Amino acid sequence: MNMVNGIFMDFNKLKERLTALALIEEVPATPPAAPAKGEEEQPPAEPAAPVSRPAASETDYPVRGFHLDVKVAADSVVAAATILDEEGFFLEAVTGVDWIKDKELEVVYDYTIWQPTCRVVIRTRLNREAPEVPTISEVCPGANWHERETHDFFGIKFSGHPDLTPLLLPEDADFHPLLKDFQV
Amino acid sequence: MESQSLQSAVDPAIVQFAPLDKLLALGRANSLWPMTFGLACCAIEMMATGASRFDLSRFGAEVFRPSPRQCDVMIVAGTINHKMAPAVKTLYDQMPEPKWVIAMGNCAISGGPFAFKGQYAVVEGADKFLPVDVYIPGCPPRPEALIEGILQLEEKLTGTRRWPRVKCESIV
Amino acid sequence: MNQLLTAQGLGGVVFLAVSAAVVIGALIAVNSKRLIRAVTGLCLCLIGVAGLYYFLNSPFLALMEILIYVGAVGVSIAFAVMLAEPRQEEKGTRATGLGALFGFIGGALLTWGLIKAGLSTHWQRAAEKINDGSMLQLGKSLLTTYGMVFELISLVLLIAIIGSLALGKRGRSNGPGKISG
Amino acid sequence: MSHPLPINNQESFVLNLGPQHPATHGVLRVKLTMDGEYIMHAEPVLGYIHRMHEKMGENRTWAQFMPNTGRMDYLSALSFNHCYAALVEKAMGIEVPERAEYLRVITVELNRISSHLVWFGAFILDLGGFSPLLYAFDDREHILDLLESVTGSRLTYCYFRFGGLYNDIDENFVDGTREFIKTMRERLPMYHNLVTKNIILIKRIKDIGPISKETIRKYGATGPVARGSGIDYDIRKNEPYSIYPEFDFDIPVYTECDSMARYMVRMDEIEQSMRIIEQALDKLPEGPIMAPKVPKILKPPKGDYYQAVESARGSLGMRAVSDGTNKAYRLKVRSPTFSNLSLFSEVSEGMLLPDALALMGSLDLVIPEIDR
Amino acid sequence: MDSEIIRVIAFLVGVIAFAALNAAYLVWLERKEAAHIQRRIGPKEVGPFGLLQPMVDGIKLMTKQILIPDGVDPILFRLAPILAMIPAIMCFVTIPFSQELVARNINLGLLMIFAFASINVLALLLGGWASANKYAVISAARAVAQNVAYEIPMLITVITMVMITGTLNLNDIVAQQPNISQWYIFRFSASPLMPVAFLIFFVCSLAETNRAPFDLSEAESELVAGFHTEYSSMGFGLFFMGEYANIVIGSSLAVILFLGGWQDPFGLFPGVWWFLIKLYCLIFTVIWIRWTYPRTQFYGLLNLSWKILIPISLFNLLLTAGFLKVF
Amino acid sequence: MGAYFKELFSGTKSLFVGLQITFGQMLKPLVTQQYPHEISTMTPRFRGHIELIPKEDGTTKCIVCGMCQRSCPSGCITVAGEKREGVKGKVLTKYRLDFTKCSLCGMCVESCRPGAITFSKEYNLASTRKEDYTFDLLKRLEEKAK
Repeated sequence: MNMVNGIFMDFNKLKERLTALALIEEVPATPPAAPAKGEEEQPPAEPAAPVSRPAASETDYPVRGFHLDVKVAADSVVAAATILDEEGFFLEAVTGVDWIKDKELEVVYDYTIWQPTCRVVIRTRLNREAPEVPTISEVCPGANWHERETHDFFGIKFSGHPDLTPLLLPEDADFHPLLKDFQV
Repeated sequence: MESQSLQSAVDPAIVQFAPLDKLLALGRANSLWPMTFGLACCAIEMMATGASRFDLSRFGAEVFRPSPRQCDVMIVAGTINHKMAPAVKTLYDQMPEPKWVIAMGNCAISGGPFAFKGQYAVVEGADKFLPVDVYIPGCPPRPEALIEGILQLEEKLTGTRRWPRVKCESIV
Repeated sequence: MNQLLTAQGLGGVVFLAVSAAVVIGALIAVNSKRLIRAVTGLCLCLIGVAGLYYFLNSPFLALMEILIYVGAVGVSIAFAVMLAEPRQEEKGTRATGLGALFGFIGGALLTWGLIKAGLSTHWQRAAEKINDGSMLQLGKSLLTTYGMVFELISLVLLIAIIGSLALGKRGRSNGPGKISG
Repeated sequence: MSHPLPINNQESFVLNLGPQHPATHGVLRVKLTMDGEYIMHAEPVLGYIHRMHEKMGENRTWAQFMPNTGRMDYLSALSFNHCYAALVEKAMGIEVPERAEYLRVITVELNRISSHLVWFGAFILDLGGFSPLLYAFDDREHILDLLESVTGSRLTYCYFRFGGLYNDIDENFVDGTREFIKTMRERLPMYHNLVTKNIILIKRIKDIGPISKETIRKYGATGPVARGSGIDYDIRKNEPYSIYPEFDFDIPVYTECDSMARYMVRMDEIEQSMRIIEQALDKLPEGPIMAPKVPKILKPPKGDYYQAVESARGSLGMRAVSDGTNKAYRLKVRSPTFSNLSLFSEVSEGMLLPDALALMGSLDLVIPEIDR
Repeated sequence: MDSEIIRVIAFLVGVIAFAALNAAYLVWLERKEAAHIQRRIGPKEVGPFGLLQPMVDGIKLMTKQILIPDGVDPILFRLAPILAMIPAIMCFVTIPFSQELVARNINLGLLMIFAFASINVLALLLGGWASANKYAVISAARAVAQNVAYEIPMLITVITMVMITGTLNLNDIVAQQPNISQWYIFRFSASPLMPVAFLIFFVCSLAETNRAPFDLSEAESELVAGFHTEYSSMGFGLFFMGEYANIVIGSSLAVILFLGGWQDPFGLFPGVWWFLIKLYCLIFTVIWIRWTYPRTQFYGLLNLSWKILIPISLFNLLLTAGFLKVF
Repeated sequence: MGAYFKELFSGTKSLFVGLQITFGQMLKPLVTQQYPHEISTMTPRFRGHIELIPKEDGTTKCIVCGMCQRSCPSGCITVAGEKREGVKGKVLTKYRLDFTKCSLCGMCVESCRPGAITFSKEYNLASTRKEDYTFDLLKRLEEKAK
């Protein structure tokens, strides 16, 4: 416990709760997003990835800058956001990373809390061809703009989002500049 | 491009009176009202130029008008991107003739540091769609440079320079 | 030429101008397609009327006319129109049939009556000076001789206020705008 | 002729505030749906000064991105410098010499004061007072002189380097800074008498734009905006970085939640920053300003890194994803104003236009930082 | 030719010239004063002390293109600036600059000024409305509401003054205050609240002329340029001249009603210079106020009128009536 | 009622205090620096556009290593050199600076090992031609040497 020196009593509880979420994803056999989204066909291709990294890991804060790194399935981000919201966390940012070699897009949610120092990163990986993840803007209204921005830059569809029109790009923009294969 | 825009909307008088024209030019040159229009970093330097230390008002150019209808000069202070460019163009079109444009800062001149190959957002220079009269390089230019730009514009209008030219100290 | 340049002659020109203002203003007020222009016409007409009062040696009344009718009534009507302007296209169509007939007859009767009255009246010069503008005189006459007129003026103002309120209210009560400030 | 005002059956009308409007501090556009002067709905439209900073982070080397950091938030450029430098230092495991850390803190805090001064002036300008802006700019010029003598630029600094600083201070800097603090301490009461205690200003911003604690949390607002709503959250204290733990300073917190509280927080922060600077000047050690061995070509090990600092506007975070090459794989900037502004829509509902602009002014917007 | 006509024409020309020059040099004064408050120099390079700056601005404004934007009401749009200027000039007609220097010394001078000043708001209203610009419309609406609200305390104060002076003739009012102790601002025998009445009148005249801190209709940070957002060239220039002329009229009235007009404070050398000195001191204060305070909020403005100015001025009216009856 | 008058009084007082302060400021000395008439000297660190530093004989110290060109984030520097007989290393033939893309970050000056370039003190550039800012630094150096 190098990072949370006893201030944040609930850290372990939080970790447990998040791990419970994350574990679902680690079981390769479970098709996570099947009932909600018909076209999401990646579960067969998925199993290779999650084995290599633990789903909810404590990270070395002085080196990384955050305490808890949780990898969840796409449809668990709302549950994760709810848990963190209940614990008093707030959303700092949502962003994407284009892992073009893995043919995946990663969505990263940064959470932090006012009083004890604790930063939690929730991440989920999506299929690059049809990236779709449920919106958390119901839970944290602040995510609205962050998700719009991520949609601008990566073309990730946040299902259930009230308004995904370009935020930073021109209103009629149909390109996603932060994709690695983006060209003018 | 520049001269054409200057002449376009104001018809030349049928009878020309040279002294009157001169007076007119002098009048316009000494009463350049800029638009309250800042885009980015350079806008802060533009404000600083209007502030007490540098005091643009000495040249009668401190009357920053918020409405383009009452402005004479548009100081493009900052980066113009593709989303903003139509708005800038509209603002320019809304200004009554005669009107001038000063491109302040590297971004307004050529896109500055944001003009790299493969970029998707920035208009590489205000002169791509506006007739720019004076260019002031810098990132951002010092307030003195903006004053110098205004003086350059006055020189362009009247043909003479009423103020001393400032020579910068050499590095050697 | 010289005739014109005397005070009398110039006065005549101004009188004509004032009368023209009344007529033109009235025509604009009636015929304009845009309400706001009609209001402007009305104001012009009222200013003209004020001028006429001035020629009748009643400067007090003239100024009051401007202050109350142009300054207060005109502005409040214009304000109300602005707040809840029915679009200019919505101006009522021309009356047809029976309405037009009655309108025509009414107008004709009125004109006839006015002409008749004008012809039969024995015109005399306006009184040279009703009062000298001193406050005492003014106050006395306002509260005694002209008490009724004074009250009527206030009634006009009241009507103007209520009218603008009604216009404004109708304009704003239709939609959903329920915001408490 | 199409007329802007509503006709009978249509109550509201849309007012476009911006992209060029004196109140939006740049090129923000706010689509206002108004009923008379009441705002029914406000929708900020961003992106008018989007400058691809994150894209540039990916196609420039780690070192070459440094000038960009000075241009995101041009009012507190050094905070961004600091955040980025600290991020890469964290990733590379570079130890910064103590003197460099002290100088970083001094310059960042000076920059914070200058940022607050500009905000102060611009806020009062929003409220219609002009002279305080110029007084504030007057004081700011002193700071700019100091910083220019060290960094060479007036506004868009590119002063920090991985492992230290571009160059050391000159001999006049310490005295000049002390002198400045002295004059600033004399000026602050003047500001308070002229502005803070002015009845017109109090009427304009007291109880205007209340933001509840919960709204702050839901939208992730930070910085003086959060501290004006009674939240004691400042990265300098809560998640100490650099050498901030060595200084004795307070975090001003006001619980009124209104624009006045946010105003007071910033005004008090000027004093606190001066305290930090004084202590740092007293303790300023001798020594090198660059870490001894910083590789010429930086290649941080693979992985994610996050660094947060307290900029003048709130919690500024940068997330770098490195793939082990000399360029960032992904560089995300979490700008404080982005989150701070996102609550505007909710809070401004039902407010009068001038009040909403007072609220907007109190959020301290720097648009290029929002749009990046 | 009739000498009366020559007199009237001479005064008309004089008044217009005064209004125009005055507006030009008030702009200069405003810019210079603002500059010095902010420790700047202000216009300096054009002519000595920048004295030619207003001329240069005038030349420029007059030769600028006049833009009539699409969608405006062309007639009203052109009419409004003229309408802003004419009543202001009319008001000058009856202002006594000195005992002799008055175009027409009419008995109802005070009333006349208020009558014509009330037209002024119509100009803003029409200008704002005709511009087909949302900011201009909002601004016009604000201007009207503000004018209506402040007309009341102003008129109540004026009525109080009329009760004391017993005349509407401005020259007579001035004649009643031959030296400083008899200036109405210090005439405590009429009402102990006279300085307050002056203050109310002054505040109201600020509000009536849309000057800071009541410049809601020109609130730059809210409404761009207010009702003259769409006006360019001399349209804007006329609005400006009208505004400054109104400031002069408001300040002149304050000088005449409270500060003894063209009378020497010591009762020795009355004359036009005294009037001008007092007038420009007041205008100086008006400008000084503008560069000191932030703008009031709209309901703050109305609150000030309804909750503070009107009750106090009414109280003052009653008090004065009582004093008049008793003494 | 008491609060009403109290606020009225304190409010009025605050207004007068404000007037007093601005009047006080009016009496203080002006701070304006009249630019074309009075010139401020730039600090030694001032960053203008870059300039080649001449040696005593007026030639450049540049060794055409190209480090400045490579380190420049915006790519505004183009350096060209050629081998000449009898001279060790390369000789600079062209040093082109496109100042309009520069962000004055100082990477070039920092990376220059021989210390051949530095920031100039040109703080008041303004021109009606954009081309004026594409400097040929070598030419400038030669002109200065004359």
